[in-house]
Amino acid sequence: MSEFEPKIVAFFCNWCTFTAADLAGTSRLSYPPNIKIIRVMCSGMVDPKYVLKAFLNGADGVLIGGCWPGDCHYINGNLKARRRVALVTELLKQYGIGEERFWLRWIAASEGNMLKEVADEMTAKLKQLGPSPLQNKGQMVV
Amino acid sequence: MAEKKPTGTVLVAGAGISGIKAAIELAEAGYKVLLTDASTQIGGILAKLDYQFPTDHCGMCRILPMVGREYASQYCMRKSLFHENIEIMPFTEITSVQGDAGNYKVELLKKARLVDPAICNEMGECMDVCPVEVADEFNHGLTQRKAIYQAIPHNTPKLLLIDKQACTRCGECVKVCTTNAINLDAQDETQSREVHSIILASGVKLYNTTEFEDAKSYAVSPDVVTSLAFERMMSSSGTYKGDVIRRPSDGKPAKNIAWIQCMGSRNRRQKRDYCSSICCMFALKEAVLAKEKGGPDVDTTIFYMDMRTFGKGFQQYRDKAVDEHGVKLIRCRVQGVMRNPDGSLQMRYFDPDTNEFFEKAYDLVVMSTGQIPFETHKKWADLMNAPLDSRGLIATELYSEIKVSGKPGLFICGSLTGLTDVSEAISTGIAAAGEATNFLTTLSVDTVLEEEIPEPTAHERELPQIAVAVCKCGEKVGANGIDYELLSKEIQGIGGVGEVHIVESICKENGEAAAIDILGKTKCNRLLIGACQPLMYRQKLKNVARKAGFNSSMVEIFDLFGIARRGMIEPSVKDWTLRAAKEVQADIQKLKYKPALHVSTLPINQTALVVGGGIGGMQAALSLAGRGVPVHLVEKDAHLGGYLGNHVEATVEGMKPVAMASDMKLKIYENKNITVHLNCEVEKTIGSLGSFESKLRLKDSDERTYLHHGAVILATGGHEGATTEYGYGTSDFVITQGQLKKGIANGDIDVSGIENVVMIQCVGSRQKEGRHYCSRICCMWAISNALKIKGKNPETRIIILYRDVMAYGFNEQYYTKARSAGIIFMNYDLADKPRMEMIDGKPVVKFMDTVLNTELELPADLLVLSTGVDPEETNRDLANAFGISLTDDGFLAEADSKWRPIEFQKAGLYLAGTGHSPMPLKNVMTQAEAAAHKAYTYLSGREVHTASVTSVVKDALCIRCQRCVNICPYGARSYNEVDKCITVDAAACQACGMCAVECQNNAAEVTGWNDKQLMAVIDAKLMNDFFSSTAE
Amino acid sequence: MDLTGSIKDLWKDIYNTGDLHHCFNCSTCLSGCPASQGDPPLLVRNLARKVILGLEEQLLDDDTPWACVSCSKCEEMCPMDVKPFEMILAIRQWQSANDETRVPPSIVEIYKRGYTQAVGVNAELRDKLGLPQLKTITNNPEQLELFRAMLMKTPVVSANDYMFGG
Amino acid sequence: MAKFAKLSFKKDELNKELSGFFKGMLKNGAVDAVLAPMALGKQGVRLTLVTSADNIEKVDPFAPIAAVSGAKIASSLTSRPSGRKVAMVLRPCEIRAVVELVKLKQVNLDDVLMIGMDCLGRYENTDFTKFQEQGGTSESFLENAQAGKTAMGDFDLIGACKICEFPAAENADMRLCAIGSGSDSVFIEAVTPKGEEALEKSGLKTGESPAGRDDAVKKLVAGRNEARDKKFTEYRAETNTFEALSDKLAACINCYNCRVACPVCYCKECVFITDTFRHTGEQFMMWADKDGMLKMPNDTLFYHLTRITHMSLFCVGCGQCTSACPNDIDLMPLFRTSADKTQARFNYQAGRSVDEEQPMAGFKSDELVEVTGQVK
Repeated sequence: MSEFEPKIVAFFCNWCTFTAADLAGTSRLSYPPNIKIIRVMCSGMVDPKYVLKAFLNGADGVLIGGCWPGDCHYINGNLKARRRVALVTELLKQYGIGEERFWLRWIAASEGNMLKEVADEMTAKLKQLGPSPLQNKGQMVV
Repeated sequence: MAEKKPTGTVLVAGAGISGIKAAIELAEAGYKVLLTDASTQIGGILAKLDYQFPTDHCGMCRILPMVGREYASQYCMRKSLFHENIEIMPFTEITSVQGDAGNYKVELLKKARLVDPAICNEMGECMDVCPVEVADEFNHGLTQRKAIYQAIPHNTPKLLLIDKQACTRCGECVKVCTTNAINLDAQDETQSREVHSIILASGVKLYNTTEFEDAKSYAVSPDVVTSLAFERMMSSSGTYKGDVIRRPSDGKPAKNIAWIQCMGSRNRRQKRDYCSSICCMFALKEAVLAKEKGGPDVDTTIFYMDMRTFGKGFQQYRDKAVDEHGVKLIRCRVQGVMRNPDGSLQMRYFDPDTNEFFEKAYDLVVMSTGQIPFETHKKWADLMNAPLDSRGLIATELYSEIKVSGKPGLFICGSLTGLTDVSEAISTGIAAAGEATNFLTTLSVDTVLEEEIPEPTAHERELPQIAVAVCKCGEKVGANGIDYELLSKEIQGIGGVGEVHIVESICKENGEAAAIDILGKTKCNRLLIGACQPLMYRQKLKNVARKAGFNSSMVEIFDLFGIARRGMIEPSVKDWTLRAAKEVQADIQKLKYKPALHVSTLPINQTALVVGGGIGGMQAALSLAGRGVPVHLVEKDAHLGGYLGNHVEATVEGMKPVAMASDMKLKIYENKNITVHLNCEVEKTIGSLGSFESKLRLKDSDERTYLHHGAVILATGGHEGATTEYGYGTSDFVITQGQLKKGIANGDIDVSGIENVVMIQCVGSRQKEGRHYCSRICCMWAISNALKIKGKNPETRIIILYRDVMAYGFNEQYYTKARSAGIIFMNYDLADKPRMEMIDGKPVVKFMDTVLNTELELPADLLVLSTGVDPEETNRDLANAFGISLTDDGFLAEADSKWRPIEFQKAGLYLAGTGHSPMPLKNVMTQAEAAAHKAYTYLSGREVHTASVTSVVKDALCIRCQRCVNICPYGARSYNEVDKCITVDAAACQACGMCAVECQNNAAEVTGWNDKQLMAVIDAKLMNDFFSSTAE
Repeated sequence: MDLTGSIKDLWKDIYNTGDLHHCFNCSTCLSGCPASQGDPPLLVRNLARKVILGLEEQLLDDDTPWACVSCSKCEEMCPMDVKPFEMILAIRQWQSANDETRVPPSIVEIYKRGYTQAVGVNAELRDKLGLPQLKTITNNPEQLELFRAMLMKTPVVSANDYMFGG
Repeated sequence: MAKFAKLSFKKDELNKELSGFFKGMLKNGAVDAVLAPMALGKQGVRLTLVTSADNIEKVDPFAPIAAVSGAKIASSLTSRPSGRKVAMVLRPCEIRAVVELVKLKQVNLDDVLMIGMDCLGRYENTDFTKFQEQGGTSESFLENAQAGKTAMGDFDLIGACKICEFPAAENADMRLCAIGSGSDSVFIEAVTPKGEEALEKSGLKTGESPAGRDDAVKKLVAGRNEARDKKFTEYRAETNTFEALSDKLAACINCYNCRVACPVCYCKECVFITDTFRHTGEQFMMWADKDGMLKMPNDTLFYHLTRITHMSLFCVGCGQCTSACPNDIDLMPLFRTSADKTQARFNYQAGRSVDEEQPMAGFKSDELVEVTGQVK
């Protein structure tokens, strides 16, 4: 039985974090294939529904990547995202999905190396935690 | 029918921030731009900076077009830039310029990169095998690179090139290149182009510490670095990958860092008697960031002569740096640096606050190196056959820093106008674009004709059937590429996919034809194209799709290689293929549930409203009217001219505001396009870009006028500040600089017999209570007044009490001139201000001499106060009338202090002049021109195209809670009180999607980014075969 | 102090060049000046200020110009090209010219400690840099005595022996 | 300082006395209409909009029933205002919902005289009928409930009321005070100037204040808090995993009654019945393939979780969701436990004040740094 490989859905802002992912790519920094990137225009565009959907569909972790406060192309989308993440975290926690499975990180365009670090760190963390309580029960239980 | 005129084309030489901005503005106005840069890539200095003052953030992407955003790239500016009307030529030099205004013939030398970016598949093995290692200039030699390298890490495509000097022609790279992209014998090529106008936007040379002897006593160790190198040391993509800042020599964390200001500048001995303007803020920013990165135990000290924090928000930034971050400022120019045995850097300085000498050791010393403008100016002047002024700079017209004297059609911007910070670089860039447009409208040229946008057909509304076209170019893929048969098999199996076609090199002509032919026949109503470098071929591929009959909103392009390879090192063919097939599923889902979009057009009322009849407002009005735009010019007073135009006879640079203003007034009243409304104030303005309606109130009357217009420029100026300090108002001997200026001019004040004059600077300014900003012009006013007095009566003793002499840029020369004329400048401390006592009717000034450290006093025949500049009180009402906000100081708050200095957040609203912040006449003219151009870009046509991707309202679902209105950062959403519904200003909307998230039942939605699409994408990403691509 | 008393044009008598007034008190001349470590310290910047303000009495009483060791660092590094060293020489001349009886204090200094000004004060720094301490005549009493006796034979010293505290 | 008017009543004449008060206000033009629970014979007790003083007799504010949330009615009456003054007699929870709806621009209080009644709880509609059959009256209820006697044979107050910490109304212009005011009198309290004016016009004499009230309320709330904490602990233990939670919700059939009944679920149409959730057969098959099976209707847990993200910050714990569920899923504790956490995170309290900004409406640049835990 091979090692558990977590599935991580990553919503990356088009301007900063997605660029960092490209930078990591062009700088040939490899990061785990466990990270499945979904490009969104702004971290403020990530609807709580998407996060719930990802977990209900069996994601072991959800990562949202946005610009550092002040860098946001849309001025303050990332700050609004931060409040929503706090909200969703509060209720996920109650039903067995803790903060360690749901991350928000600021990753600027030039921080390709940080993107790799975050990706590695989160993958490692989730390997240690094991599968999400919803793993492979996704649509069945809901 | 009229014969087709040529398309107006402008050469922008230099792709730094100002050049890029000028290019974008021209492109938005519909002109073709040729954007060249001598260096290997675009971005100029900013490519090296992660953070800019006074925000300590990036946000460069905010300079991209807001309204025509789909004509331009929609990604980080550090990757690259794209606009349909801009041709970018990096690594290109201008070798000669023939002809003159209106038809320049330009010879270009396109340097050989030796690597063809169109073929290179960016695998990068070439860099691994290259045996040559040289210092990487991008990181100022603090890191190494190969002879074959990527100039800037962020660039996509990578744009590899070979450093001819370093290359040994060993040929290793050629051997490993699977796509034959490398040609060691490639030659530079010359090109000849014809352009109608030229904008010079190159930066200037920076002071280089290895080159000048006066740096030798400082640059004694690798741990003494320049401020730009320090930026790279802080950058995440730089020397220390964003980790703590270290000493280059031994990699020890730098705990104790010192900055030395004015390296190379403000130096009469070296014939560099000017200030480089931005270094003070640069150093403050670096000191703050050094503390933020390294933690509180990092100690930062800046050795300065005058801390020149004159720009908008700079004084607050400085106070924050000192009070909150604990950055130390010491007014002392150190004579040199000594290297201790332990590698630390010893400096001895005199601290005027304690009147003591100190010897301290630092880990790192940063030299705030300035500009060396003359060579660059000389080079361009020779090439363009343009005049140089007495200082050796390209001569501009008296009232402009943009227009080159006697050379219509030739303009300068950015650092060529004096070393500028980002917001000034942007303003001059836009203004240059404006002047160029002014010029082009006098020629017989056209703008690019916008193609007809097809309405979505019924076919597009049918059940989605997706045709997938995968671009194949055999030689490129080579050994480690994709198995196309397997790929198309995999894709064919995905629901919603109708057809899959493998097409040979769509990027080449025959491939293009083939693709158009095949796709023209398809029954499918959506198209997905897989290509190798979407950023590079985007436009070509979109054209293919259009020619094949697809509405461009129904077409998506996916990155066959990049995405598939991301996170994988040297994947096997099968891995790679399956990963690509897997990744493409998401794109297919997104396209499948995408509604048929179409670009809508907004009707434009081609009239402009300019508020404020000062010099800025008049200039903006004239500039627009000159291009045939009808203008309403509204002035609250009974006459035009504003403060400068009615009070200031002459400036130290020899400008004559009053004369100039009266000349402008004439032009305005002669101009049929301009309607002047005196004694009027704007009571309320409603509407959005293209169709505003304003209600005008005639002063002290119930009379109301209603104006309809498409754009607004707010040019509300300012006036000399009021004060009650130093007995002002109690004695005829205590007056303001403004009164003195006027008094001397009209002879009311006779200075001939006068013995002692004391001037006090920063009265009520640059302090937390009162004007918490530098008024920027007072130092020059004091100097020009003092020189006038000296001119009339050399025997007069004039003492100017200052805190920092804000003689930035070439104003330094007037400061020097004043001193050599015998005017005495004495520094005072805010904590120990001068005092004034009336002794038998004369003001006696008592003050502390911070040099001799003794209390001095002098009975003054004249005590002159520099009371700064106040914004107009009426700004408050304007803010309400237009729904805009003000700064704490009561100035107009622009959309973004760095990247959008002359726009408001709301589309169609612009600002110029002292209403923005106190500024000298030339800057007012620049901003006025820039604001005028912004407005002209939209007012020049009868309609503007909005983006196809915008947020919409599904009225049947909308409960009118207006949460979307509150959350929108662009004021694009509003509640229509009359129709009781939410409306979207499609021009202002940037499709950020915040409203869609805030709206709980999708009554607000971003077309093309809706929940159905995103959730389908999430499904696709979480398929059972999540890891199939990395199986085995 | 009331500046009305000061002599506006004093600088013309002392150091009448186009350079003096360019001084903007950047302190470059201070930060590297060896004599600024003396007691009292030579503060070149302050001399310039006194000349410009025309503080005659203060300047006449000021002995620090005589502490200058002519290293001319200030001359070399002054960004405004004030030529401070030349100014110092000019001040010395002007002081002598305005007071024949003046005994340059540097001679008193030489008599006291064998040098015009403090040598070997930077003992700490020398330690830090791993340098041996200087063998100065100051800390070699019998040598110093011989040296003083020698000086006492010169007219300027013997004529003013009261100043040399025997 | 609040003004009080004592309203003493003989046995079975509480409502008669109260109607006199309302009549007074209508007659003297303090208001143009009254929205209050009225006893409509066979139709039970229902919120009724009364414009004629002659029809006010049957007013019965203290009846332990709330067929629908008065907040929803308030919204219908005022979101497009009539311009006429209405006195609304609502329960504390209904008023707190109103406060949230004001911020959401669904209620306009300009022409409203808000009268909050002391609430000792309510029965489910069906139970209320039994209550009346057993001869229960508002007077008897008030008396028994204050003695802690609410259970009547096989039924009792709804769960929400048993753990409600807000028996006395906040944000009201006037209050009908029954708690601790004895069995033969109630007090009418004017809280705001608006309220005082109305009280004056009603013709009642103001005087002594209800001595025992504050203590009685305190005592009541203390008991409720205890019950609440107990309930929360139990429920959280039962739902600490998604699996446990979905078992609790297993009976859900996506009828969406809970959101229809919810006073702060203010959308016209729930997103779950918009096109966004109109899936294609292909999608159902795809999901079924994922685990080999797919329980239908699907998206039930998704629906409830989404609803929590949407309204837990506004939830006032009225319990209408539980009352509305046809399959007897006890939803109230689900939303209350969640709301308890989410509101605490932003130290927000639904219904506390109209001036309090709803958390998702704003942001600060220097807040919630723990979310990313990053510093530059």
